[in-house]
Amino acid sequence: MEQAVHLDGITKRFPGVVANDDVDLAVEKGTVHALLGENGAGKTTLMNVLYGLYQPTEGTVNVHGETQQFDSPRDAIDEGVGMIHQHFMLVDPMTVTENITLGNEPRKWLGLTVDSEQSREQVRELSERYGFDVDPDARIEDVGVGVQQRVEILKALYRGADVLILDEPTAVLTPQEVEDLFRVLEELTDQGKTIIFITHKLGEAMEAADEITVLREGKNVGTVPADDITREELAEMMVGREVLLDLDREPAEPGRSILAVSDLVVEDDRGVRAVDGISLEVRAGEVLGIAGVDGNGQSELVEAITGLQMPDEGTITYDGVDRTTDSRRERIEAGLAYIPEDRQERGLVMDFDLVENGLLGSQHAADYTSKGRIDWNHTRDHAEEIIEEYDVRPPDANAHAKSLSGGNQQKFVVGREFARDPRLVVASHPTRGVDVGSMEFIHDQINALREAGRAVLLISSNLDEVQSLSDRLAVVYEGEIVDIVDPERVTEEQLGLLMAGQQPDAVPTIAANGEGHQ
Amino acid sequence: LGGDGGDGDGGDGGDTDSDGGDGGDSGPAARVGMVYATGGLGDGSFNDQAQTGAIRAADELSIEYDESQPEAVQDFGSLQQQYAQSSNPDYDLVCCIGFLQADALTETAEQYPDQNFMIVDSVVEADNVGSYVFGEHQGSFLIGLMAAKLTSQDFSAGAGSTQGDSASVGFVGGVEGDLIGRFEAGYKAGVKHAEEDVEVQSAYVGDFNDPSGGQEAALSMYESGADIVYHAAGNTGTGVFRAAQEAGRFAVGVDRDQSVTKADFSDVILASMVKRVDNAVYTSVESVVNDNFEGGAVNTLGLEQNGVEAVYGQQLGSEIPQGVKDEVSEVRQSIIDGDISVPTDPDNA
Amino acid sequence: MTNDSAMERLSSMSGRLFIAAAAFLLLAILAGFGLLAPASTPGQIFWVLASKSTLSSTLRLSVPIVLAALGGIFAEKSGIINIGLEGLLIISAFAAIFGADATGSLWLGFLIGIVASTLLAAVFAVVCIEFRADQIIAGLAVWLIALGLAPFASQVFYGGPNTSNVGTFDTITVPALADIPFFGALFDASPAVYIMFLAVAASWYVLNRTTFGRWVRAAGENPKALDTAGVDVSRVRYAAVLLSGVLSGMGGAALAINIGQFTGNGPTMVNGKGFIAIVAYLFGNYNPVGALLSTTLFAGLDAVQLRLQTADVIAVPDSLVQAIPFVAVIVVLALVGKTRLPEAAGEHYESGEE
Amino acid sequence: MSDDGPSRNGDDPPAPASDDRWSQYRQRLIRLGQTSVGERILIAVSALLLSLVVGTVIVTAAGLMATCRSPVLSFGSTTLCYDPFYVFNRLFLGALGDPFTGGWSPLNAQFAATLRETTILVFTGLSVALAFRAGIFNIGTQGQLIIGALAAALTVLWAGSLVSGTIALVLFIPLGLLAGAIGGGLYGAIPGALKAYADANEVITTIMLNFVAVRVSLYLVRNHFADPTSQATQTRTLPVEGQFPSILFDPRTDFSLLALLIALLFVGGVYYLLEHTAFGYDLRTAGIQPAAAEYGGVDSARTILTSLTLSGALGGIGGAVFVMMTLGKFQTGIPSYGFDGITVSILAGNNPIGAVFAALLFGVLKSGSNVVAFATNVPPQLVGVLRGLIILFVAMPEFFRIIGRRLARGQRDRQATATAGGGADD
Ligand SMILES: Nc1ncnc2c1ncn2[C@@H]1O[C@H](COP(=O)(O)OP(=O)(O)OP(=O)(O)O)[C@@H](O)[C@H]1O
Ligand SMILES: Nc1ncnc2c1ncn2[C@@H]1O[C@H](COP(=O)(O)OP(=O)(O)OP(=O)(O)O)[C@@H](O)[C@H]1O
Ligand SMILES: [Mg+2]
Ligand SMILES: [Mg+2]
Repeated sequence: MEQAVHLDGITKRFPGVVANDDVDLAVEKGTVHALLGENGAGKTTLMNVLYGLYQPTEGTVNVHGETQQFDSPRDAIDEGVGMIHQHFMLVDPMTVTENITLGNEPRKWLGLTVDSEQSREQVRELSERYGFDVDPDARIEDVGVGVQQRVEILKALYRGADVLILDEPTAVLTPQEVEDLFRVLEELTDQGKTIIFITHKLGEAMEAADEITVLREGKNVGTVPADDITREELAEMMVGREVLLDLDREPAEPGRSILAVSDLVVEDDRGVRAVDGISLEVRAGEVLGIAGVDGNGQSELVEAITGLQMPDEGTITYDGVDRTTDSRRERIEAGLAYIPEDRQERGLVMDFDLVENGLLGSQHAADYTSKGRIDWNHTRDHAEEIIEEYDVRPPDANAHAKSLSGGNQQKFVVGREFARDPRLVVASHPTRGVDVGSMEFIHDQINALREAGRAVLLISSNLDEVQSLSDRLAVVYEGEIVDIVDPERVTEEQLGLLMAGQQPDAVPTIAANGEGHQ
Repeated sequence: LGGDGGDGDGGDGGDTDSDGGDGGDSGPAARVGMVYATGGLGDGSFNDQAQTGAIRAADELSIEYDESQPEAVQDFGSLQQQYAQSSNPDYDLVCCIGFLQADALTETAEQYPDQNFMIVDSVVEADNVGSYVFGEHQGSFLIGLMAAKLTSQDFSAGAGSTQGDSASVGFVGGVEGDLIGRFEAGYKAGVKHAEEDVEVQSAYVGDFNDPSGGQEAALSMYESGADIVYHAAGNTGTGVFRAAQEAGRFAVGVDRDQSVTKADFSDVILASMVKRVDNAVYTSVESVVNDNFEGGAVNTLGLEQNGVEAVYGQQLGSEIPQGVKDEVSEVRQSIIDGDISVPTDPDNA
Repeated sequence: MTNDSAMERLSSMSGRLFIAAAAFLLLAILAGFGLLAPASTPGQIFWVLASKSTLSSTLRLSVPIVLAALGGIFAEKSGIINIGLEGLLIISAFAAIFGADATGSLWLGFLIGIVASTLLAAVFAVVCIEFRADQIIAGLAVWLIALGLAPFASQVFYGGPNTSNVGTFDTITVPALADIPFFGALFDASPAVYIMFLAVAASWYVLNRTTFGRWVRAAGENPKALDTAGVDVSRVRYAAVLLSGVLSGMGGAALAINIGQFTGNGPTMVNGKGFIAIVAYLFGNYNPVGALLSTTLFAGLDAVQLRLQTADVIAVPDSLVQAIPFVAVIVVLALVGKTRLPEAAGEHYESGEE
Repeated sequence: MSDDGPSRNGDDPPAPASDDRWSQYRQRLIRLGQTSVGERILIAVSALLLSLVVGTVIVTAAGLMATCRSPVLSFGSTTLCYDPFYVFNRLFLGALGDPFTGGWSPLNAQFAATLRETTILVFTGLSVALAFRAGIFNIGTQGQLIIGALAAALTVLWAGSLVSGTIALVLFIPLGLLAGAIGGGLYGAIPGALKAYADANEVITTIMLNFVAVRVSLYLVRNHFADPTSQATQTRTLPVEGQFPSILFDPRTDFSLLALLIALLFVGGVYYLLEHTAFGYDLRTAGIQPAAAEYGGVDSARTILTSLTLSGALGGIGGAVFVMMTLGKFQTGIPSYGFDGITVSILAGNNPIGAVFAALLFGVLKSGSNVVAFATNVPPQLVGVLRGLIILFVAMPEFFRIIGRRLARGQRDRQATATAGGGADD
């Protein structure tokens, strides 16, 4: 069979990092090839090299049997290589058609004018040919992620791509949308296109790919046919050791109610009810997990509970006190700790050093500030304690937050929030982008909080994580709680259906306040 | 500082070459420092007129002068002091142009009692300062008179003509203030003196250096029936002239004979209320050269002293009906004789 | 983010609609007075508003502001906030007069004004795109440099901050049409006014109908999307900033040639028009036609302000009447609220790696 | 653009064991590009030097084009009218009162003028810097200064009509400063409230309010508080107790050491506020990362309002000092100290302490420009050009980094002897 892509000995160095280290990769024409690896393994970098965004430090790129020198994506596009990035490269206020034809607009009148009729026609034709369902005149900002992704694919096809690279295409999709995507990929390979897609999810790789290549620390650890390999083998290739995700813990002994949310409605900026009548309760000494595909109202729920967004209806009670309209500061003072989803936007001030970051949220607390004056010595000690206890590297309180790696930033935020001695902890994706060691550490900390009788609300899209840490697991779909289940007894299939808004049979449901779970 | 007898470099551009030779050999008869008003040179009126006096003195009296164009009020004191302090060269006279310099000069004059100063448009009571103030209201009265007469009749000359059916004239001021108020007051009084029912439209642009604003203000006046617009607005007046050309009406200049200094507009400039700042500068320099500088004197230059004059336009002057001109000269005499007293506050005009 | 922008569009639209409706209502009331009681104060105001000279002076006052605003639109749409429009106007105003004086041709002067402004814009572009300068600070620097350089050059060549007089463009009058009441002003105007209308139409066309316009918008919203589509973002941004120089240059040159002189004292004859241009395009929501309309609002107020003074219609001291247009901008802005900047405006974009 | 908290030290990781001295040097240069205060000083100085180089080119070019009677140099028909070196000599040495001539005393009048400008620029620089640190571009310091100046003048005049003598002596100056602070503060609160509660872009509102302040003050002074004895549009002269006493310096220089001292106290105060108080922490956080500030419990609307009010108050105090020290009255046509404050703050990297040095530099430029105007034919607007160039160069640190890297690399490649330092030497 013909080789569509052949990467030969690719090495890519960044200052201080070797992102790809002598990687070989061969992809057959007309197949789907999955690229697997942990965060930071170098997957995206490798594909960026193939797409001409980066020039390799060493090694060569061969496409369709010829050695290529891609100086820019334009060169790659010309050779039929298209890429759909992890973060979509779409212009929000423009229409689907405008986005698809961007940079290659058909023109009329001596090239002075965009031929919008022709563009629309071409887009319609293309989308029909591959069985896509997109409205050529819709604005990107008005359509969902699934459609946006299809627009991205169409964009590549419009440019005549034979080789399509998709960077984590399933991360933002519901299971249903993932199925749709895989059907599209099949359609494409049937028509002779070649697909390379990056993923973290073993199941997907095994389901959709013909071959799987695993990267670890920038190196190719091996390419295997998808049919004769097991999940366990793949996991071991990825991480480099055997993976255990089981956790020993005592059964919960929940106490009184710490957080009670009732009939909460939060509208997003467009007036859509992102949270649509959610009620839940978290009690002292338990972890309530929230599972769901990203974008089903989790962020708005969390923002309303933590005081960053005012709810439109409903009440929020901490420890028996109605705090629905309390300011963010009042909530912090009431003993709320919050690990935000986006540490670089919210959780840390990137241009502050760690001493100053350690104060964030406590700047008015009597421990650190008296009569408006900040006790910097005490604050410094505080930051150094967090650094020491949570093994933040480099252990330098004067380092600016932006100079830390993502994992270390996260550890610092977690440390700071847990050090508040909170009664209620809201943790949103607490281990996103954190290495395995730190992940275990953070998990231990959450368990310790639970043991100490704190209430924890845990939001994560990592099913393993929510399943293993939660005492009860609420599944949200389109702003509502579909069901609250026992995480130990629910199956992954059942969860998948719940997250897609369906109610399968025999789900181990438990009551909203946890009473039924003994 | 070298030996450059510099005069800025050229002023209006006409004086660059001819008058340079006389300073070199024998040394100048006197050395003068000019501190201009904040509008700067090239305003086509006040500052340029003062410079004219200095140029004339340089030509006729063999003096040399240096000049400075301060940008803000607090620079006045500093520049005055520098001239006063300088011993190489030594300045025989420092001319302070504009009333805004008065406060600074009060202090500077006290600080340098041996230095001679002169100030235009304000009175500073000090033994070493000669003050020159003008009868702007008197000259403006004559302009008002002429304007009122002309708007009440059919008159056309150059690029302009009056509208038969309306009797209206306009006044455009720079920034509201006492000095410009005198122009307005005299003008209004002159109009009323001539024809009781001629309307006077007046507006302030808020800036002495905003020709666009002047243009718009004047255009609106012409549009609402004005035939002649008089400006006391420095360079803002350039816009008034533009407007006159555009509307096919007339304008009156200020400070200098603007039908000459703004020759492009001579086809609409009926006259100019010339304020002989140049004479004030020249005579003060002359008195220094002749060693009879009179410190502490207040020189009021009204119509009688030829300090202000209504000068007819180069191109249009000859077309103004003799009757009007005669009346203007009669009234001029009456003012000089004290038979007519001209108000200085526009609200009483 | 996507929700944000749609919502912002909506809310700012409603603010704009509200203002438009309020203005219309006010006008209707005034018209009522004007027809029924022409001697009453509101009646007089109406006739001031409805006069041909008010419109023609509005158009004249609009020229530099609209042209600079168009320039600002191109730059900002491409992701470069050009707060230096004021400086571009200043430098081109001087250069146009200097050029006209030196060559003896007004149109050559006009061209030289454009060249000067474009050169300064090019410096700004290099500094922002090549050297990743903070756009706001660099824009401020452009203003300050022009504010110093133009009077400096005037001093060197003319001995004072004000230049000598050159002529002005003759107005172009369309015979019969010019006599129409009020709208006749549209057919009896300086070439600069026609240039302004042409520029508005052309800018609208370029932004909305050409590939370049699309690239400009993409460069400002999501440069990475444009980059990965194979278009050089820097080049698009360079072109947009240079275009803002060209357009502002036309504005400054027209401003100066309208009077035939450059005056350089204090804030110079430009006197904040560049900043007002920024207000105009923000309020016009980056639409060239919107910018034209909102400038008309401002320039119209300015024109009316001078007429209210001369006509002594309302008994408010002149210096307070002069403040009306500025206060109006503030009120308008408070009602419109936030304007949605292009997503990537103000941010440096570096393609791929260094 | 933030940082320099109290918590910094020269974070020097152990130097890498390198066999190449130059790579170490380069490392240090690169690291310098990351440490902010040191880098900022370096950039400010380089910007100054570079703008002087460009200024020299401009003066020379202008000197070749201008016509004059006695050129500095002439070769054939080409003449050079201006001597750039003499210009800069006058600009800088003149502003200090010629320190290298005999009998120099720091108490000379020209140096007093320099310090007088510096004093007010410190206030306006602080005003802009404070707002900037809160993420707000306050271009309205000029308007706030005007309103503050007017408020101070009217208040002191009013008080002067009530009391005199010793009480007045101790009371009037604090009273005037307070009135200035309140006037400017309230005027700053307008755009503050508009931004905080109506999302109105402060760049635009503050620019518009500058125009409004000019008009309103003109109206008030002309129609209600005019000095009947003066031609100028101004208030009556303040009672002597309401004017800053000149200490050491000649009273006629309109400079008071007391005012400078107060300015420096305010520098300390603003520094303390920013770096050592919870409010300052809120303000800085809101300034560089609003989302994080919100997360940290900062009420962003209130912080915006408070910061712009404080910023306006500082500008207003600058106005009060201008009235009570320099003019002794309020007069329309207030010089553009507010705009200069923006340049001071930018040059200082919005650091209150840096603002002192930046204000001194611009004070020198302002007072030096008068000496240039007096002593040479070169148009004093040159100083305006220099100011713009300095800001332009300060805006592009990347330029200096690239130069720095080139320099380091070039040096290393040639293994040349160490003659570091830019080519900008004049
Ligand atoms: N432009 C860059 N400059 C410096 N380092 C970079 C750059 N891009 C990537 N890296 C580094 O290269 C390594 C590989 O990154 P890459 O994005 O390829 O990982 P990945 O496998 O795609 O990870 P993820 O699963 O999180 O997307 C990381 O350590 C990353 O920090
Ligand atoms: N775009 C970039 N430019 C420069 N340096 C980068 C870039 N991205 C990452 N780095 C640096 O590369 C290193 C690795 O970054 P990354 O965030 O991928 O960490 P990581 O390997 O995932 O570590 P962790 O497990 O802590 O998340 C860090 O030191 C980071 O500062
Ligand atoms: Mg990746
Ligand atoms: Mg990582």
